[in-house]
Formats: sequence, C-alpha cells, structure tokens
Amino acid sequence: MTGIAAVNPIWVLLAPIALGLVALAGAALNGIVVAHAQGRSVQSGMASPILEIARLMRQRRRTTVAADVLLWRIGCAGLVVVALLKTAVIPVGAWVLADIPVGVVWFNALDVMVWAVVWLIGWGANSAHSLAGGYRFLAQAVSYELPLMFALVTPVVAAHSLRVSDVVDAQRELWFVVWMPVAFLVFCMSVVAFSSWGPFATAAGADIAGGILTEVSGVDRLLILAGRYALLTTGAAFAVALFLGGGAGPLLPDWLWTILKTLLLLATFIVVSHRIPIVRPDRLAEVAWVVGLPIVLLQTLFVSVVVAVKG
Amino acid sequence: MARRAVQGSHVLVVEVPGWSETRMRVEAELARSGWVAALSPADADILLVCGAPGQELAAVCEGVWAQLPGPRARATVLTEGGVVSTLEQLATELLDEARQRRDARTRSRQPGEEGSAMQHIQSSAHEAHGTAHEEGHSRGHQPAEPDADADADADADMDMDMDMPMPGGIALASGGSDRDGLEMDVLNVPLGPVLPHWPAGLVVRCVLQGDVIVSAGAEVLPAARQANDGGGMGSSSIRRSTHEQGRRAVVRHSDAAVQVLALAGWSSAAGRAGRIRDNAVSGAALVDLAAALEQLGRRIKRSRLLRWTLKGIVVAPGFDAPHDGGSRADAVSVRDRLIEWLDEAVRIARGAPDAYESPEFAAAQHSNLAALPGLITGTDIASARLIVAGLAIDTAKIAYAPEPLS
Amino acid sequence: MLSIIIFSAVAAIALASGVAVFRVDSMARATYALAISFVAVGVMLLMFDLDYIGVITILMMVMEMAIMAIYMIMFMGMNPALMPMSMVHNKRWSAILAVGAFLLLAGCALLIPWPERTGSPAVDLTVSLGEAIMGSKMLVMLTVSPILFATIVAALVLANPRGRYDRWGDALRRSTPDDPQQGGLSR
Amino acid sequence: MTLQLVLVVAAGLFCVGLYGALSQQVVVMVMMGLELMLNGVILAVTAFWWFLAPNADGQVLLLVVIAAMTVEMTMGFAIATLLHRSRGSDMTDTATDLSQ
Repeated sequence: MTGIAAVNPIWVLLAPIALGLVALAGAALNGIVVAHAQGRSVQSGMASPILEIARLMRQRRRTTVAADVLLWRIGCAGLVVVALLKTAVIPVGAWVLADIPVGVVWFNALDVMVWAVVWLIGWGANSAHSLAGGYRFLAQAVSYELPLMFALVTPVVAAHSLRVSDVVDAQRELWFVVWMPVAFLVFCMSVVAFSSWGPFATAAGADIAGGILTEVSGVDRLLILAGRYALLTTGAAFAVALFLGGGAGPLLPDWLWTILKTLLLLATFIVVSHRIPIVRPDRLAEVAWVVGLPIVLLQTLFVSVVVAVKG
Repeated sequence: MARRAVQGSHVLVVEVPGWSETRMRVEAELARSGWVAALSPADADILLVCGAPGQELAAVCEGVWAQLPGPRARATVLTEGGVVSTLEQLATELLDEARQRRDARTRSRQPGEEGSAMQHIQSSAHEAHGTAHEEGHSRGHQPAEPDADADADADADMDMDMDMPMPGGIALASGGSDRDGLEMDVLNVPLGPVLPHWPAGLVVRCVLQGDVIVSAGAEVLPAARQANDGGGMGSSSIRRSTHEQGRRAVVRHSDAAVQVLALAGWSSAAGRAGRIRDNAVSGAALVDLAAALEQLGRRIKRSRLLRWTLKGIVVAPGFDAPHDGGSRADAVSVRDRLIEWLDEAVRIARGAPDAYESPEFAAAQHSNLAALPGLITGTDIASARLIVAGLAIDTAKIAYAPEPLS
Repeated sequence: MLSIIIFSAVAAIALASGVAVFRVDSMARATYALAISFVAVGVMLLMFDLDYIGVITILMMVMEMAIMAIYMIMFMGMNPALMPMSMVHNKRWSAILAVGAFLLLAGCALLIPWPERTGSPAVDLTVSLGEAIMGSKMLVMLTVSPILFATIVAALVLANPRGRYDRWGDALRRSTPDDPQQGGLSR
Repeated sequence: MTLQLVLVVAAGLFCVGLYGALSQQVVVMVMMGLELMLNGVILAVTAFWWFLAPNADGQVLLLVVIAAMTVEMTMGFAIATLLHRSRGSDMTDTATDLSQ
C-alpha cells in the first residue's frame, strides 16, 4: 500500500547536495528581498549568498580570550549536522533515506539538539553578548517546544503511525493541513523559531550585536548561517510531508512536487519574516504557554475525536 | 574568488558624535552597492570611522580594529563627499593580497595580546571578559557569610585554594542579589560605543545579571573637534536657512525611527524609514517625503504586533502613579515616541519650524542622558536597547553644548 | 560480532563521558559530557530495537542537559575558560563505596545463572508499547501523570518567591500584575 | 551482545554516578550523579527486558524510570533554587544546619 520506500544508501551522498541547493535557493530569495528593499537589482540580491560564501571562506577564524574552543567549534558545526540528520527521514516524492518507524520522534529529538547546539555557540565564545544570545534561544525554545510537540503529535494521531511515510500515505484523500490548520501553523512557527529566523531571531538579534553570531567569523560563521538556512529548509520539507500531502499533486512527478512545495513554504517563511517585528522571548513565553498550548491541545483533541468516531 | 568576496564586504561603521549625516551617507552607499553594515567586529571586513574621534573613542576604535578577523581594512571619513571614493579604495586594499598577508603576520596569534589596549578601555560590545566567576568556592571563606562556621569543616576537605590561576587573567565576577532575590553573578559589561543602532559615542556601563541590568552609568565619549557637517552645532554656529533646518529635522526624526524599528526587528518598516531618510539626506524635496512619512506612520500605528512587542517599554515614566501599581497613565512609551517623531517629521516637511537650535533641545538631551540609567535599571538588554533608541539622545549636543543651567 | 564491537564502542563512550562529568574543569563541559553519556545509552537502546524509547531518551536528556547547564552556571557561575575545579568532600570514602558497589554489581551480573529467555519481542515494539500503555498497563500511566502534575505544582511552589498578593496587590485588584518582567498577555 | 556485558556496563555507569552523588558538594552536581545512576538503571532494565522477558511490560518500566528522572530533576532544581534563595548557597554541607 505504501508508495514510499527507502532508497539505496548511496543516495546519502546526494542528500546534502539537494539540501544545500534548496537552502541556497532560500538564501538567494532572502537576498532578493533585501535587495528589493534597498532598491537594488534582483541579480545583485540573487548573487549575495554566493558573495557571502566567498567572503567568509576568505576570512580568518577568530578566537576570543579564554574561550571554550572545543564546545564552541562543536556548536558551530552542529547546526549543519542536525539539519543533515533530519534529512534522513524526510521523504522526497516516493524516496526516503531511512524510513524508520519513529521518524516523527526522530525529527523532534533533533530539533531538541538545536537547543544544545545554539547554547554552545553562545557559551563557547566567552562573551557577554553571545551568551545572552544563547540564553535567549533557550528561553524561546522552552516556549515553543511543547506546542511543537503537540503539533507533531496531531498528524501522527490521524495517521496511526509515527512513521513519516505512513503519515504521507494517510493524506491520500485529504491533506492534513485542511483539518488541522492550527497544528500546521504552530509547526511552521516552531520551524522558524528553531532556525532562529525572522521574528524569532532574537538569539542573533541586532540589539545584542548579533548575539550568538557576535564573535564568530570565517568558516564558523558560514557553518552557522548555512545551518540556519538548512534547518529552515528541512523544517519546510517536513511540514510538506506532515501536512501538505508530501509528493501528491497533478501532472508533475511526485519528487518535483515535494521540492516545489518545500520551496514555496520556504519562500513564505522568508518573505513573511521580513514583514513582522521581532518577538522577544519574554513576550513569547506567556503567550505560548497560556494561549498556544491549549489551542494546540484542542486541535489534537479534535483530531483524536474525529479519528475515534471514524474508527 | 577574492574579487567576489569583496563585492559583498561587511563594514563596521563607527560614528563620532556630530558626524551623523556622514554615517547615514555611508549607510546609504552601502545599501546602494550591496555591501552590508556589520553588526560586530567579528562580522566585519572594514572598519570605517565617521568623523574625528577624541582620545577615548580613538582608543576604542583601536580595540575594535584588533578584533577584526582579517583580511581587513580601515579608514576615516570626515566629509560626505569622501564616502564613495573611500569605500572604493578600501575594496582595493582588501584585495591586496601581499598587504593582507603582511598584516596577518604582524598580528599576534594570541587573542588577548593584540587587544590589550582595549582591555582597559572596555571597548565595544565585545568585551570578552568578565564572564568569569568563582562564587561557589569563595563564599565559604567570607567572614561576613552567616554560615561560615558550618562551612569550615567542608572547606578543609576541599582541595582548592584561593589563589588559583585565572584563565586568561580575567578577574572573577562577584555575586549580588538579583530582582528575584537570588544571588547571582554580576558582570560588568559596557554597552557601546560600537553597537549597531546605538547613539554615537554613548557608553552605558552596565552591571548585568544574566541579561538584566542591575545598575548603569552613562557617558558620552566626545569627538576630537566639532563636526562641520552640522550635527554638533554649538551656539556659535551660523543660523541656517529654514529649509536646511527642516531637512535636517526630517533626517533626524526619520533616523531615530530607523533605529527603533531596526531594534524592534521589523526589517521592512525599518528599510522603508531608511529610504525616506536617505532621500532626505541626499536632498529630495521635503513635500514629496511628507507623503511617504505619513504612509509609514499609518502603517506603524496600524501594526498590532508592534504595539504588543513595544508594550510597557517606557522612556518617560510619568508622575501620576496610580496606587494599584499598574502602568502609569501619562507614561510615554517607545511606540508613542516613534509615532510622535513621524508626525513631527511630516509637520516639518510641510513647513513647520524645528526646535533643534533652541537651548531647550540641548537641555533635553542632557536630561535624557541623566535619566537613562534610571530608566534602564531593572530591564533586560532588549528593552534597554529600545529605551535608549526611544530617548534618541543627540550626543553631538551633549559633547559640545555647555551644561544647561538648571 | 559486529554488534558486540559497536556496542562496546558506544559503551566505552558512555562510560568515559560519565567519568568525564566529574573530571572536567568546566560546568558546561560537565553537563554536556553527561548529555553525551545519555545519548550513548539512547543509542544502545536503539540497538535493542527500542526505537521509540531510545529516541525519546535522547530527546529528553539533551533537553534536560540544556536546561541543566543554565542552572549549573546560574548557581555555580563558572567561566567557559577552563578553571581547575574540584569541590568534593569525602573523596576517598566515595571512591571506596563506588568501587565496592561496582564489584558487587558486576560480580552479581557475571556469577548469577540468569534464566533462559522467555517469549520473544513483538514485531513492532512501538505498537506493543502503545497497546500496553492504553491497555493492561494503563493504571501505571494513570498514576504517573498525576505525579508529574503534582511535581510541576510543587516545584513551582518551592521555587517561586512571589505569590499572587505580590503580583496583584493586597486586595488582588490591580489591573495588570506588578511583575519585574512583563509577560506577553495584557492580563 | 550478552546480558553479562550489558549489565557490567550498566553497573559501571551506576557506580560512576554513585561516586559523583556521594562526593560532590553542590546540589546540581549531586543531581548529575543521580542522573548517571538512573542512566545505568535504564540500561540494566533494558538488558533484563531484552534477554530475559521481552514483553511490553519492560518498556512500560523504562518509561516509568524516565518519568522518575524528570521528577528528580524538577524537584532538584526547585530545591536548589530554594536553597540558593534562602541561604545564598547551594552546597549540600550548608543544607544540614537543621540536623545540627
């Protein structure tokens, strides 16, 4: 019955390239948005991620006084690693690298890894501003994590399975976004939040001179920036699998549909982010726990009741 | 590859009090050419000082320069006309491989040594020092501690002594009670003078617990001399034409709006305000700007999210304190100030007079600076930054105008 | 054979990072060493086909350690630089007791003639766990959940210094609570 | 893998944790010791479950152990905060005033 099957492990080599390309497309779009706001040409915006990569490859890495270099470097490389591990369970069309039975929990465990990684980036530099960035991220993470978990649970309840391919298959008739819009929205916001992006980028905010990014330069900085885009991309791709029917769509092959939907969602994240003021963790916490959590729980309850009634 | 790398260089702009329009010119030029304003020294390839810094500020710039990772280049611009040519020259300097190699060789590998000058100056935001702490060990040894006796036995077992090596020669932080009654480390962190969206030359020396400001003291590091581009006009300067005054007022108000919007993280609105400001700087007709300003003001007034995120962040506490302890009725919030600026800018753009030259304006800057520590004490850094931006202290007035008679 | 090699490697990581917790010179490193130890145990659980519980262990423990690091620094304030530290008491007796306990436990593990395996694992362990929780073992979970809830309440009561009278005034009549940090809701 | 091997590893983890819990002076470090002991317990339960009686009950027991860990952590942090607030210290030695 299931149309999704694990592919030859050799494809592991291709997954980072695909992830990198989609993430690069996201970065280019961000460049275009910025260029448009500054009245520059679209081409210059599109080229900006390439320029940034070239610049950072040429830049020297910095160290600070009495930094915990080991933990710092682990943190800097960590975001990319987490994003790559996430790709393992994301189906592209009918292919997936590892269709493990608890794919959804796997994704969740990895986005908890982001807590540790971001905090390590902030801590390692031994600088007040980057540490403040690390603390901010944890404060934000405590706010978004529980709503995120229930948002992940909702499609799982409907699909009777933690396996991502089962969740995609369960959407044959109706995409989950239609009857669990709250879970979808909360999931999307959490994706933006754990990528510390847009309105949830307080950990790297301008008010603390870039926060976790304050002291990093060169390759380290490149890895962190790339990691943020990669996390945003994997989050979008996972949302496509969980809520938007995976590769389902007319005419085009299913893998192309997955990529198209992912790009579309990624573009939405990026464009909308520029239009919203930043949400500080001290403001977010109360809203997330007092309003967000009950709403998601009601959504889960609704889905559970529907599933139970339908049998 | 190297040529590509230079096309999107990041520039750390340091504004000296009085050279605000030069800084705006630089920012406009960066936006036009696709370069980026750096948020921190680690982020920057180029250090660009706008204006002639005084002794302290120059020392800070040296400290910041030592923190640029390299390849790096630096320059000082004093006139608006020199901006474009200076940036071009800096780009070629970055591309000069031989020169960059020489620079890299002469720098020491040890991060502490090259920045030694700034360790005393407490330069930018990037004082890497002061996170150190040793409270847990030393407390038992303090005679003032009530449970010192109970601790005595335990200390005998502890195989540690008081003069342990301090990593990097950093002194340890001491403890202090925080606002929730927990004893926490205190860190001495100077905010400014090199911070994005921060008044020129302002230094706020904060005592922090976590990211909460326990106490603060503010001062302004002056320029070496008076700017002649108009920012720091003393009472002696010639009176300018009304139109020029109006233009400067629009620039000032819209720049203040840019800083608040950028700190509130609303990049599209900040970009909009920035373009209006840049148009005003380059001498666009004020009447045309009025419409754009009005539109921006409407957008800001409409935004619920901005109202929510700026709620309760107050730049003037108000005096009518209700007894139930809620927020005071006549308190002025950062959002009020933001809307006020935009309305004022629209009025001035349509021909209303500006109060910039008046002694009251200068006096207000002094009283704002004096009020600043009180306002930010007890807030977290994010709110404190918004409050500082909401006060929009014109440091050029403070660095030059004589202290007002009170 | 391969599984024994992998298991031994993971076990070595778990033990080494467990020892590192009490040997390293920085709070952050100690906490994250413990996190690595937990992740290694989570991987071992995965080797026993316990997909769900293995991944959940990793998830929970990384989260816990991220929070724990904050408490470590908040209460013990140690710098990221590696300051030599040791704050132990009864070092010798602790070591003797620990080694003694290890010898006892390991001796039991090696010497007791363990019975033969009875039954075989279910095909889908996650499903069987879910059925157990919602079926025969429901009472266990019904007991655990109020305990967890009580823990949350008790911990908040212990740790929070401010009651509602501090927040809402003596007559509980304030329109907005008097908090050091304003929350996101205008309550 | 054999039961004995896994049990010895679990005993090792448990005893490293025991050493930490007994020797450390700071509440949070003691908690880390306890966590490590429970880590060993998780592994031992898994081993018994897999090698002796692989039915669903063992998995439920594992969940209970994990729940116990969270309770331990939560209460530990709460008490550490309380101690810190009331005495400005979180050393276990200073918390024994009452018993003297």
